[in-house]
Amino acid sequence: MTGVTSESIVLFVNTALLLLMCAAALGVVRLRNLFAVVMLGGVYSFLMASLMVALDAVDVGMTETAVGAGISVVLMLSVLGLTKTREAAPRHRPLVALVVSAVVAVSLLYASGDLPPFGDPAAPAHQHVAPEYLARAPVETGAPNIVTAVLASYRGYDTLGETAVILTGGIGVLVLLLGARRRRGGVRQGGAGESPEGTGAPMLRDTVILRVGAKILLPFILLFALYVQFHGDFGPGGGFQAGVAAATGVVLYALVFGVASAQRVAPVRVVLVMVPLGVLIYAGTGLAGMLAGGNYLDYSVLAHDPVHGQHWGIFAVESGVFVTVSGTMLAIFYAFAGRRQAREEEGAGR
Amino acid sequence: MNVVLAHLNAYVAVFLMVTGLFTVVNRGNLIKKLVGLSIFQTSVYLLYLSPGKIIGGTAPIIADRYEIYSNPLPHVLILTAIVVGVATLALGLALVVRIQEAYGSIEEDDVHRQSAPGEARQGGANGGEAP
Amino acid sequence: MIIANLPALQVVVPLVAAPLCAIFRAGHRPWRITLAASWAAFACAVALMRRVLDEGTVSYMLGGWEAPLGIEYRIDTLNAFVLLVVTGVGAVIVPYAKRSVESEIQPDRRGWFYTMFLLCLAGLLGVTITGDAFNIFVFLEISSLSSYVLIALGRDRRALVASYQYLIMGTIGATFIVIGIGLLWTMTGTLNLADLASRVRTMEGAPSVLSALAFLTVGISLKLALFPLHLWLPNAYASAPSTASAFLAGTATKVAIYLFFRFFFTVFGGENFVSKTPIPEMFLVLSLCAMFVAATVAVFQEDVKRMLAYSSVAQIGYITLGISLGTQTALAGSIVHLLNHAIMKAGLFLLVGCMVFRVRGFRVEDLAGIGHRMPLTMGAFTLLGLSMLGVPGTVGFVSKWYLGVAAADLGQWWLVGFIMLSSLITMLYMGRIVEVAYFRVPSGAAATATEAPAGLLVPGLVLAGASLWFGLDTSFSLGLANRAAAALVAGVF
Amino acid sequence: MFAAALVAVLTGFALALTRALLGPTVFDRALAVNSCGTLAVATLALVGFVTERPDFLDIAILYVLLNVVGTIAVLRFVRFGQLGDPVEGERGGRGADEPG
Amino acid sequence: MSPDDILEIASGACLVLGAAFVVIGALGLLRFPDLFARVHAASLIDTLGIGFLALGMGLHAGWSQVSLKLGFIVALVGLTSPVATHALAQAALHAGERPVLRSDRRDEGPLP
Repeated sequence: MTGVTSESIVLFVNTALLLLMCAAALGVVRLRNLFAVVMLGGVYSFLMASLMVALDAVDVGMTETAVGAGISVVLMLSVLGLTKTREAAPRHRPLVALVVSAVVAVSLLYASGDLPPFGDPAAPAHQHVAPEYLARAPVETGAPNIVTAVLASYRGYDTLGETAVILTGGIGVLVLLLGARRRRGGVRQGGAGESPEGTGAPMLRDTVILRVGAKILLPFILLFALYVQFHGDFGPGGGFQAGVAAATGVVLYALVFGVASAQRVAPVRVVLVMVPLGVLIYAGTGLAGMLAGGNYLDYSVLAHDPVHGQHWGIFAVESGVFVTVSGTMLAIFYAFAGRRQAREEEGAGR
Repeated sequence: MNVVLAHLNAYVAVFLMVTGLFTVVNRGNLIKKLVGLSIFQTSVYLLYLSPGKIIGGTAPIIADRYEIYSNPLPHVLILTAIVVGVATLALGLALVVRIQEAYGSIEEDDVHRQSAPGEARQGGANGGEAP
Repeated sequence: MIIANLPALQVVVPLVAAPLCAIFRAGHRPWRITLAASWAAFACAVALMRRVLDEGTVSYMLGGWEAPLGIEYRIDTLNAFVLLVVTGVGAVIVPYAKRSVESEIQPDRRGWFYTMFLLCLAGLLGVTITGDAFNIFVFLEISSLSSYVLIALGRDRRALVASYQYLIMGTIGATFIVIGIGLLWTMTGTLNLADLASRVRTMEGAPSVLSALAFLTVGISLKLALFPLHLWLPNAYASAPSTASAFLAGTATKVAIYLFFRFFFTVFGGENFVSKTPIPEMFLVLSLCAMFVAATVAVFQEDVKRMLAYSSVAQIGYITLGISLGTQTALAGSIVHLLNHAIMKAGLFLLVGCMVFRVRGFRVEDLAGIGHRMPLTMGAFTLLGLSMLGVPGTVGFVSKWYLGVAAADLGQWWLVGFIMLSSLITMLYMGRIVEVAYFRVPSGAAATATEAPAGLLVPGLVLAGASLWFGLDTSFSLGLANRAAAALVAGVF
Repeated sequence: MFAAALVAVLTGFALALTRALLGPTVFDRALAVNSCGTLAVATLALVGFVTERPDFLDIAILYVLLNVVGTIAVLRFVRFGQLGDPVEGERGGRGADEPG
Repeated sequence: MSPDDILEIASGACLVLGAAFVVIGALGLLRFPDLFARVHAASLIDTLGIGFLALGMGLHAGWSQVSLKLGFIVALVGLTSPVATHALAQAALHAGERPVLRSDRRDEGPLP
């Protein structure tokens, strides 16, 4: 395949995916059955993931995949199970919304005339900083995947912040959904909502194919998560993607065999420790660099050879990310999936 | 490459942004608002990633066979942005669940209608939360 | 080693303490960790300020990578000042938090509450100290997400709605900021603020840069609750737990204002920005609207915390007024008012928390006669109220004086009139509380109330004392503010 | 050839998406979305080949693995209306729960 | 013609075949009258479509890690999709969806 056709194909794929995304987004916005919205949201997400890969952002594509295919769908559906799936007809007049949207659109379109054309190698963004990363990162960190090198080392501090964001979100969910057991019986009244058909129905575990399938699949997912984690220096992947994948594996187990069984595999107590532990690992690696005489998060001083030190540092922080992300994703799932039961217990206690 | 195609990514990003923002402002369903917010956030991914692409370039994973690589910096930034988006979504959903439990509805109008009376005279004589 | 790594420690200390709180959740340990971390952060800020005064701008390369490649911490007088304000408010509030949290938060959530508090602190400090545009966004989100949670833990179910509203508005704001930063990156290829500044100034008038400025302005305005975008703030501050209200009111909007200073003056260059966009005029109008409309709304509030929240919106108007004038004197006024507002709003919320602790009511009427039952609390409250009015001898006087002088220098005497007029409205709502507290007969719970426990009362008194101290000894507040304002006007970073 | 296949797959995607948007029942949408998932895998793989970096199949694999979980979640939701353990049938279901 | 050329041609043929199945399946998904007919069309994509596409890609790549991964993908899609669609159809039947039969069509015909 020659370069020219490859380029035009990329352009074609780019255009096609963009248009499909617009259609999916319109569908998501227009539909009022929230269950359908969630499914279409999934389509939107993997269109986005494909587009990211077409735009050469393989690591980002993998992240969007990990998030969009598994965990978002699961989260949204858990919430729909606790609320309701039908959106009321809009009663607002759209004037305010239209004005706000129009202003944003105009000011961005105004800017877009100025932006460099798509794919232009001469664009200013490609002249500064980025070429330095491409030239120096493989030499200085030993990681062929520049994104991993920049993520974990050059801009490692952003990633520490990112891990802290996950911690914040995770603990926020826990505070809101787990801690309420012994309190405020008063809030429950109107909240019971429609009881879903057949809560007493057998679980999915009674489907033999699924049970066997889940048992085969679970080790594969965990194994693949490890592969994504450790292959992150050389290919797309890293702690975040691996963490989400591992957590999704346990979620699969929970969906088929029940949350209670999953909690015997991955106990709540362990998960709750994992959530903050990863941030500590990450921040601790930074402190180790400081103790070894470098700046905060300087990995070069961690070993005699700077490249070696970088290697260890990147490994350590990626593990930290993995621990926090997998713990948080699981904790969030437990919190949402166990909410009904928590409220039921709360009711029984009164 | 004509003008539209050259800026198509930006136009679509704007379209998605506006779609999302419109949903957030206009819709009353709290879950739908969060969905709109997600679309709004994802449009930013396009805004960052599209200028990072170089035609004829390849993914920024160094190998001997390639010379031109796309810009790795936006990839790093958007990875962070995705994570922020997920955390925000999860937190928003948790709030929605709690609001459903406390108000029995996730429609903005219902919730505000229940909140409005006694808004200012909370506590004291009226004796706390009493719908 | 500690001195060399001070800039990193400033943020890392609370950031490490936060997960520790989440691991050791039982008993008083989270509070002790929080206390240690917040005081350590304050010590860091003091030491940093000394370093900045000695050496000038301090630059710290995280990961040891030089600036545009890695993330840089860059601290000048303005940063250091804001860091000092934020950590100071944090350090004063944590002792208060112990009793307050015990009375407002369920036992099994307390550890997590402190985790969120520390993350919020770390996020705010990270936004303030960093010299990297995208890093601002990341830490802004840490602080925002944690403040959504802090607010949601508030007194009743309306806290949930307030938190949700804030989440939506806050996320839109943050996304706007990201869009602005993205446009800047697309046009320059860099994210480092100092590097951006040198490149952006060569491309003034470019549509993309103007658009970036617009997005940043709207995004930051959402975060700081500039007048028409303030709708999330009253609900959020009114329903949050006392500790969270006081902390957020004292710090969160201040950090957003700092971002305005940084982007408008350092990155876009003051002159450039002031002369060539309609933003100063817009800000002038919106500031005046905030000063009058929000203050008038505050007069009619029944709920004391809501009244203070609306008053926050009004007070922010003074600070943005200084930004819109753009002269060195005006900016110095703004910066002092930032300090003033942080001290008095945190103090007022703390003192209201004390009264609520005893009276168990949030309405103005519930405070009837409380001035006689809780004289220290109400005395400090009155003092802070006077500072908000701008009575000579308090720090509020200094800031309003400078704003007035700046307006007069520009020949805009009518603005001086407006500033004085809006102080009258402030007097209306603060006066209402004071009147009720001193000149009504105590009723209900207020009749038997006594001073709140020392742990709750002392932090409020300290802040009241601080407002008096900084009003009398202006060398700290004004000296630093003038230095910072001079650097801003010169566009030096 | 890869290009032609990619065009075909994207066309198929468009058709399936149309079905997902048209409905009419929620099951039609679920079916169409499932097909979209399969086609997304094909797209990811083919884009890898077109850009001559087929080692990025990792993303497709991750997608397939995780999509299973998403699909099962959807099935569970369709069957039970929620994802948590059933609450009312708790005691009845417990017995069957134990052997695993 | 060298073995390589033959492989290339075979690969191309498989790709075209797979592409054809995908398009046909998707057309059926869109055009067929009821859910149960659409299930059949969809299964065409999940099995033959993706199978031939993967075969085509695998022949191009030769014996390597890539073809192994492709095989894995095909196996997974082939395993999970039928289960999912089957469960879906069952749920639909349970929920009261009925296949549209030719007799129904005739009844429906004259109606507007």
